[in-house]
Amino acid sequence: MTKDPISLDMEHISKQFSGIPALKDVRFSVIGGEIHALLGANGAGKSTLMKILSGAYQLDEGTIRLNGYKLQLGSPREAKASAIHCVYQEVDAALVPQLTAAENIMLDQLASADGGWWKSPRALQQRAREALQQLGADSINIHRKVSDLTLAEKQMILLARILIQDAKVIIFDEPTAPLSQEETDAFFRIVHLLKARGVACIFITHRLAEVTSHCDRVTVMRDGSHVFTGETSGLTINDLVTQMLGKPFEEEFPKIEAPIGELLLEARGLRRGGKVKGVDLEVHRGEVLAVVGLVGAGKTECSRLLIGADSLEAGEIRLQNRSVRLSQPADAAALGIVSVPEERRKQGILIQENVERNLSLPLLTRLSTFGFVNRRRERQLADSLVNQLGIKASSVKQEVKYLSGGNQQKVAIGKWLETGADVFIFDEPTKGVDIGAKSDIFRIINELALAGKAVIYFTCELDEGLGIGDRIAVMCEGVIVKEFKRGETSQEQLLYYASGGQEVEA
Amino acid sequence: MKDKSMDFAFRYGAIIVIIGVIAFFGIKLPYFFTYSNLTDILGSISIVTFVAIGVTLSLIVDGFDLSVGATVSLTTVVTASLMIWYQQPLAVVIIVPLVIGAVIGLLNALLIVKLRIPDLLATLATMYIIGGIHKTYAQGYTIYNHMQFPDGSKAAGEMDPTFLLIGQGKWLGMPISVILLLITVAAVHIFLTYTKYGRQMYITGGNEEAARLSGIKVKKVRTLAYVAAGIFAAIGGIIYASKVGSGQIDAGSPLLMESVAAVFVGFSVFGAGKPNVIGTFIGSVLIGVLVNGLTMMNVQYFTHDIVKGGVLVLALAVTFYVLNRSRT
Amino acid sequence: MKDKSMDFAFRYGAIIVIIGVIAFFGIKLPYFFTYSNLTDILGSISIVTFVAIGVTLSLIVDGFDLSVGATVSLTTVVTASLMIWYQQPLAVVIIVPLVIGAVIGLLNALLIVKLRIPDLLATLATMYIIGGIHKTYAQGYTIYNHMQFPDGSKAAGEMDPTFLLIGQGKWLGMPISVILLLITVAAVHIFLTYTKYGRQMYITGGNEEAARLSGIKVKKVRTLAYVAAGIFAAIGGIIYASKVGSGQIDAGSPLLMESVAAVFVGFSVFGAGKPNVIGTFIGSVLIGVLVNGLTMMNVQYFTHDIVKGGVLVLALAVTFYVLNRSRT
Amino acid sequence: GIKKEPAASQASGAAGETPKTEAVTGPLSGKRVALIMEFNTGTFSQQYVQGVKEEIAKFGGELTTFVADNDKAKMVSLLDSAINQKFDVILTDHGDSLLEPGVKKAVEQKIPVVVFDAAISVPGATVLSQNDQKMAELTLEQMKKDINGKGNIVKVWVAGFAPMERRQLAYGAFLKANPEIKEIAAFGSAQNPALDTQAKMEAILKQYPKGEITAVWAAWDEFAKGAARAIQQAGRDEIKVYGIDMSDEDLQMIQDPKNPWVASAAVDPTDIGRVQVRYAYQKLNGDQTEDSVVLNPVYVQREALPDKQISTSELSQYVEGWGGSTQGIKDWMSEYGITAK
Ligand SMILES: Nc1ncnc2c1ncn2[C@@H]1O[C@H](COP(=O)(O)OP(=O)(O)OP(=O)(O)O)[C@@H](O)[C@H]1O
Ligand SMILES: Nc1ncnc2c1ncn2[C@@H]1O[C@H](COP(=O)(O)OP(=O)(O)OP(=O)(O)O)[C@@H](O)[C@H]1O
Ligand SMILES: [Mg+2]
Ligand SMILES: [Mg+2]
Repeated sequence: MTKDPISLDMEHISKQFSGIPALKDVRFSVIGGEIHALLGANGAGKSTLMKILSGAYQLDEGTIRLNGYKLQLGSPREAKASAIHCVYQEVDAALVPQLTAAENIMLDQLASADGGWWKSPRALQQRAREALQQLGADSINIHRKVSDLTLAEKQMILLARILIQDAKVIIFDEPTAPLSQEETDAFFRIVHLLKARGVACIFITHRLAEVTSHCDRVTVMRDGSHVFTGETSGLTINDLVTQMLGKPFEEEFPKIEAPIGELLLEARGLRRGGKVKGVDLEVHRGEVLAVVGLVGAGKTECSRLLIGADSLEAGEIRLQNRSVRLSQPADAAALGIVSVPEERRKQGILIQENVERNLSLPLLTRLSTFGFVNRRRERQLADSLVNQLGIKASSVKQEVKYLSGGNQQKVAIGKWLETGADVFIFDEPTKGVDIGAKSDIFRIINELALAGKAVIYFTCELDEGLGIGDRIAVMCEGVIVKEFKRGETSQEQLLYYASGGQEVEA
Repeated sequence: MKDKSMDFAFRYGAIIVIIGVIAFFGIKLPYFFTYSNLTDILGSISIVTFVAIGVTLSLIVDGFDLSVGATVSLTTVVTASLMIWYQQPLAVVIIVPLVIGAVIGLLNALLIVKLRIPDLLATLATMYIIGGIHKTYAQGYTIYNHMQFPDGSKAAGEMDPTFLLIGQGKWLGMPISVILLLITVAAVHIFLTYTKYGRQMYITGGNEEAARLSGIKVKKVRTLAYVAAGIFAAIGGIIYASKVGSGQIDAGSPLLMESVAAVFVGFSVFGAGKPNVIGTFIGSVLIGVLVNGLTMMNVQYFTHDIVKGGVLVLALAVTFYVLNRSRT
Repeated sequence: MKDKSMDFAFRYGAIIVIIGVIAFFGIKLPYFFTYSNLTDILGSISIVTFVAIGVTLSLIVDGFDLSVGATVSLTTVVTASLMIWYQQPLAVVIIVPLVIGAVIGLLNALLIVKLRIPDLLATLATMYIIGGIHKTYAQGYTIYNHMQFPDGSKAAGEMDPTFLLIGQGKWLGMPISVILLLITVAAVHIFLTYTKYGRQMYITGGNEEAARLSGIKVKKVRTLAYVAAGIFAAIGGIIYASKVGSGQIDAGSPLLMESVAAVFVGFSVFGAGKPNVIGTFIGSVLIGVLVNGLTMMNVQYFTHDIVKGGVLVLALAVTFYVLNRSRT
Repeated sequence: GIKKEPAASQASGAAGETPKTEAVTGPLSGKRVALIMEFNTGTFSQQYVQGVKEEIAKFGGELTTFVADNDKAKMVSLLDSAINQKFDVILTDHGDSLLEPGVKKAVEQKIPVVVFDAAISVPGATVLSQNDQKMAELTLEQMKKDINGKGNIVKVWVAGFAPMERRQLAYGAFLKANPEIKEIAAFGSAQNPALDTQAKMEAILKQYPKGEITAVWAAWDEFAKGAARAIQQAGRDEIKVYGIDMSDEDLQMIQDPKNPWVASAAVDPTDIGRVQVRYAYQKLNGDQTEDSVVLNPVYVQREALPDKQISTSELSQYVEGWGGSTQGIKDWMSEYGITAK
């Protein structure tokens, strides 16, 4: 390790995508031994800037200097040669699903030009296991294929991969989004360790509390431009939000009470595999049921059962007091049970289609006569939904893959709004979504409740559950362990039950 | 400016290559641009285009059907045998092969959709099975009018003259098979572009899981696509029998690669970048034009493939080079 | 418990099917388990297995090489012509076809990696081109010892007896081509499993983006895979020429589907679920065993393909049904 | 069931007789015969196999068929395994020089081998071939006569198959000898001959309008069929087609007065099979056999045929030399019911 801390400077960085500027004359600098937060609303250009730094994208203009020396980063390989590493936001982009966890952790070793050509599987596994132990994630079986791992486990693989590098600069692009509280804590332990080693850590997040409690400095971007850099000490979350959005932001979760009506959906003893072990829940018209639980509690699996995406092994789903059989999501949609899945880009939207086609998808039958789609009505529908939800797109003909995360999420929700569905199931809808879009999503949920719909909201963010739910159910290891009415519980209590705490009085 | 010319190259690159080829033949060959030669060309590609339409549909739902060639073989033999061995009425002669095509499609769908065997593997297996069945059924013989059996007896029936019209008849100088083909191409195009079913097929092919969670019955959509592929191959088989006037053994196997080539050229047409039936048709026409023109020019038969491959590369290279440049 | 038996079925399902087939023949046929019959079987699959190894490599990097069959055709003709037309020394006879295979691989890589034409499309085009070139080179003729030219003159050379040993010679009753094959399978297996380069191929094929981000030169890796596929096909072509003792025109085209079938059966072996060379070898052996056993049992030849297809379906169904059940 | 017409009562030759059902007993009965074929689809191949089967049945043998499905390397392997499985007799069909090493090995192991239509020379093995030169000459000469010694002809032909290449030699010599007959176009494709020939012939017909083509010479019946279809559909009845080889299927076309295909030269495929088996059994019997047997072709043209449709089994009544070949018959074979009539 060198005596002087390393310093990395990016200056006058500009980048365009097919003529549309994503970065405009941005500057950014970080020094060794600090944790530097990079903030901004969805689409502000954070990931783009970091991809330039890690060699994944080429810059159009600007310079990058490491310790004063100009860097040419033509490829990720060159960035790595300069000891700049990155944990990408799109976890799946950096993993090889068919290979084992061990191989994925050791990917950079297998990829490097130097080092022997003989790679003993046993030695690789040994080092991978050590890395996971450091992370406190040794529960992950290193022989399993990565395609069988959960999102959080995949994130751990990526962190383990970085850990065995001799890195000077590490970029973490929203690493904590899929992590539970414990895992997040473990993660920050590692980051502080790296910091102590003199590594420059760049940290992107939408969880602002993490910024104020762990980061040394912060840089804020807005619309592809740099707007602020400074020490975090003395800054409040509100200050940060104001910088990000360019205007002060008052209320985070403005819950509107809606009248609660008849019992709509009822689930009894749902079971499937080792993840869902007898879930009971019910939801009424006008009600928001928040189901909170740690990552891996079985929420996603449970939400999939409710729409027939997976088949039940046991249990019953009742809609308006009639038992229903759901063999595929289409059956659920026909009955008015719809969902916004967790993995947005892979499941919620069709990334290669445009906004209009995404929004009209569930309504095709209604929009067509004799099977022919009425394009004018399709267009009207899309326009009205775009306005209603405030989707920011250059036109309804824009492909959704070019929208920011928050706007993609709005499309995923928006497609169901006109279907007349009664039950809306959300699985982590705010994951990777900025604070502005987040409040838009809450507004939509409130409106749904006001319109007499039933909403089930699965989340691992306990505060969101508290904020949005009329009732809050706590899920732990595949069962609902406790239920609270709105205002009858606290975050601490939820965490207690979510992490397996037993009822004291019982 | 540069972007625009790129976009132009992408959209029209393949078409320009094709027009270039046609213009070349038109200038070199006095008889190329005669009505009867053009209808001949269309007539010569009608079978392969029907097969290629089926391949297009399977590709749209992100599948691949290697069994279409074998399906043509089976249905052409069955069609001929229905007339020659069993002297069935025309309706039966037409319907039975179509049903067989549909059943093969269902079998493929069973393997792919239900047992979830990857498409290439499953249809490779059915290709072998159907190929074996058709040869066993015909005992290796071509089935022709009053054919002689090994025991010296003869088949009683012969090909129905009305049936032969499908492949050999003309209407205003236009082969009936071509008229059928043009109607089919137009109908499938309208189906794929303007109806919700077509839309659902493209969406299913684009991202099956997202389509499923959006309430599309993806299994049904994919099953129907394979059934349609089987039926179109069966139509190819029927026309084959009618055109040749007999049930040729193993007639379909060369059609697989040929139809795949047509579909792939079709990717490039109008910069679609995805399977589409108009493109498939144009791809097929291109191949037909090449065979016709090169034969007329009396080019050595063995160099035809070089030219065919060269044109294919050119069309693909223009399209994909530009497509990918604009993407990054 | 249930999970375990599932896992077992997945891992060993295909193998059990294969062992079942072999045991059946062993019981039914007195000559089946003789040393000479078993070496015969291996001898009969050596060419197709070399080709299949190439296909495996291209599949590992998530490509697909349709041109291998044509490459076999070209190299076998060239090999024979080097001896018969040009009377070249053995070294030249071996090296030139290998270089040709490598060049074809480079051409494929150029189209796929550089121009970014999708693999199936690009290799389909090269398939046509190489097919045309080899026929043009040989003027459509088969090349045999002292062949007569169209002008009535005769070729001076003949196949080198040492060269013929590759395909026809034996060592301790084991065909030399089989010895070469076994060594190659072992070497490729070790290469893929234990070396950095092998792992890089799997990484590239598994997720090209991830490979790129972790610093693998994916273009180089993919290029080398196609070059290797070309070279293995060329080895197939050389053995073909040696085995047959002449340069047969269009020799390779039936090998494409056969080798693809072998590779696909290989997916199922030991529950790999991905292309792997040991699996490919076993898949090839299975096909060889079926052909041998069914012929010896004097089963109608036409039904061989039905059985082949049926066994393929069975192996695939067991593997993928279980694989997918455990996934959801 | 399949609707059949009974076999023509006057049918002559062996084809009409049903093979004996009771077990044949004789010193040579019960032999295991391997037939190794390069391909076995199509009417020609099937009629050939039929001949082999019938004759073996008469000798009381047992036939095993090995088919290489057009894969020549596979044919080599199949021949090897037939040798290793110690068959009593090995017959081969097509396949060319590639058979040479295998045939040598078989002869060394004293297995009688009779080869059909492959240009190999191994002392001790009998090679049966159609007289390809003769077939080409027969049709070409007739064509020359019909077109009065001059005109523009189209050749349909491919290289790559030994018989085709031999026919080409005769064709080349013919063109040289007849400078007034010009080849204006040549094409062919072994892939999908049924359709491909038709499409290409159509193109040629457009390129050379009425009067510019005098005749078509097709080196293989599959080509003749496609060319004839194209000509017939285009209504160019001034062009006649001359072909080589003939199966039962082809005979009908030649008989059809509207069909441009007027003549062919061929050997009865069933006869080929029978003769091949007889030579093999001669070897088994220890007879001396020649190493090369040439089957003489017959010339079949429409004028010689009756108006009513006939099949190849009845052809012998109209065309001399067709069917009922007595080649290879020895006196001792009468024990098995095989006699030269
Ligand atoms: N490959 C690309 N092609 C075209 N546009 C792109 C591409 N990648 C990013 N963009 C656009 O660039 C802008 C910045 O995107 P970026 O991903 O950097 O935002 P971000 O700040 O990381 O947002 P988030 O918080 O949602 O991750 C967005 O408008 C996005 O649509
Ligand atoms: N057996 C399995 N094989 C592969 N993937 C699985 C399996 N079980 C669950 N998963 C995946 O793991 C992820 C987490 O699922 P789970 O339902 O256990 O957790 P969760 O409570 O929804 O957690 P999260 O907060 O991450 O949504 C899901 O994306 C699911 O598809
Ligand atoms: Mg981002
Ligand atoms: Mg979840």
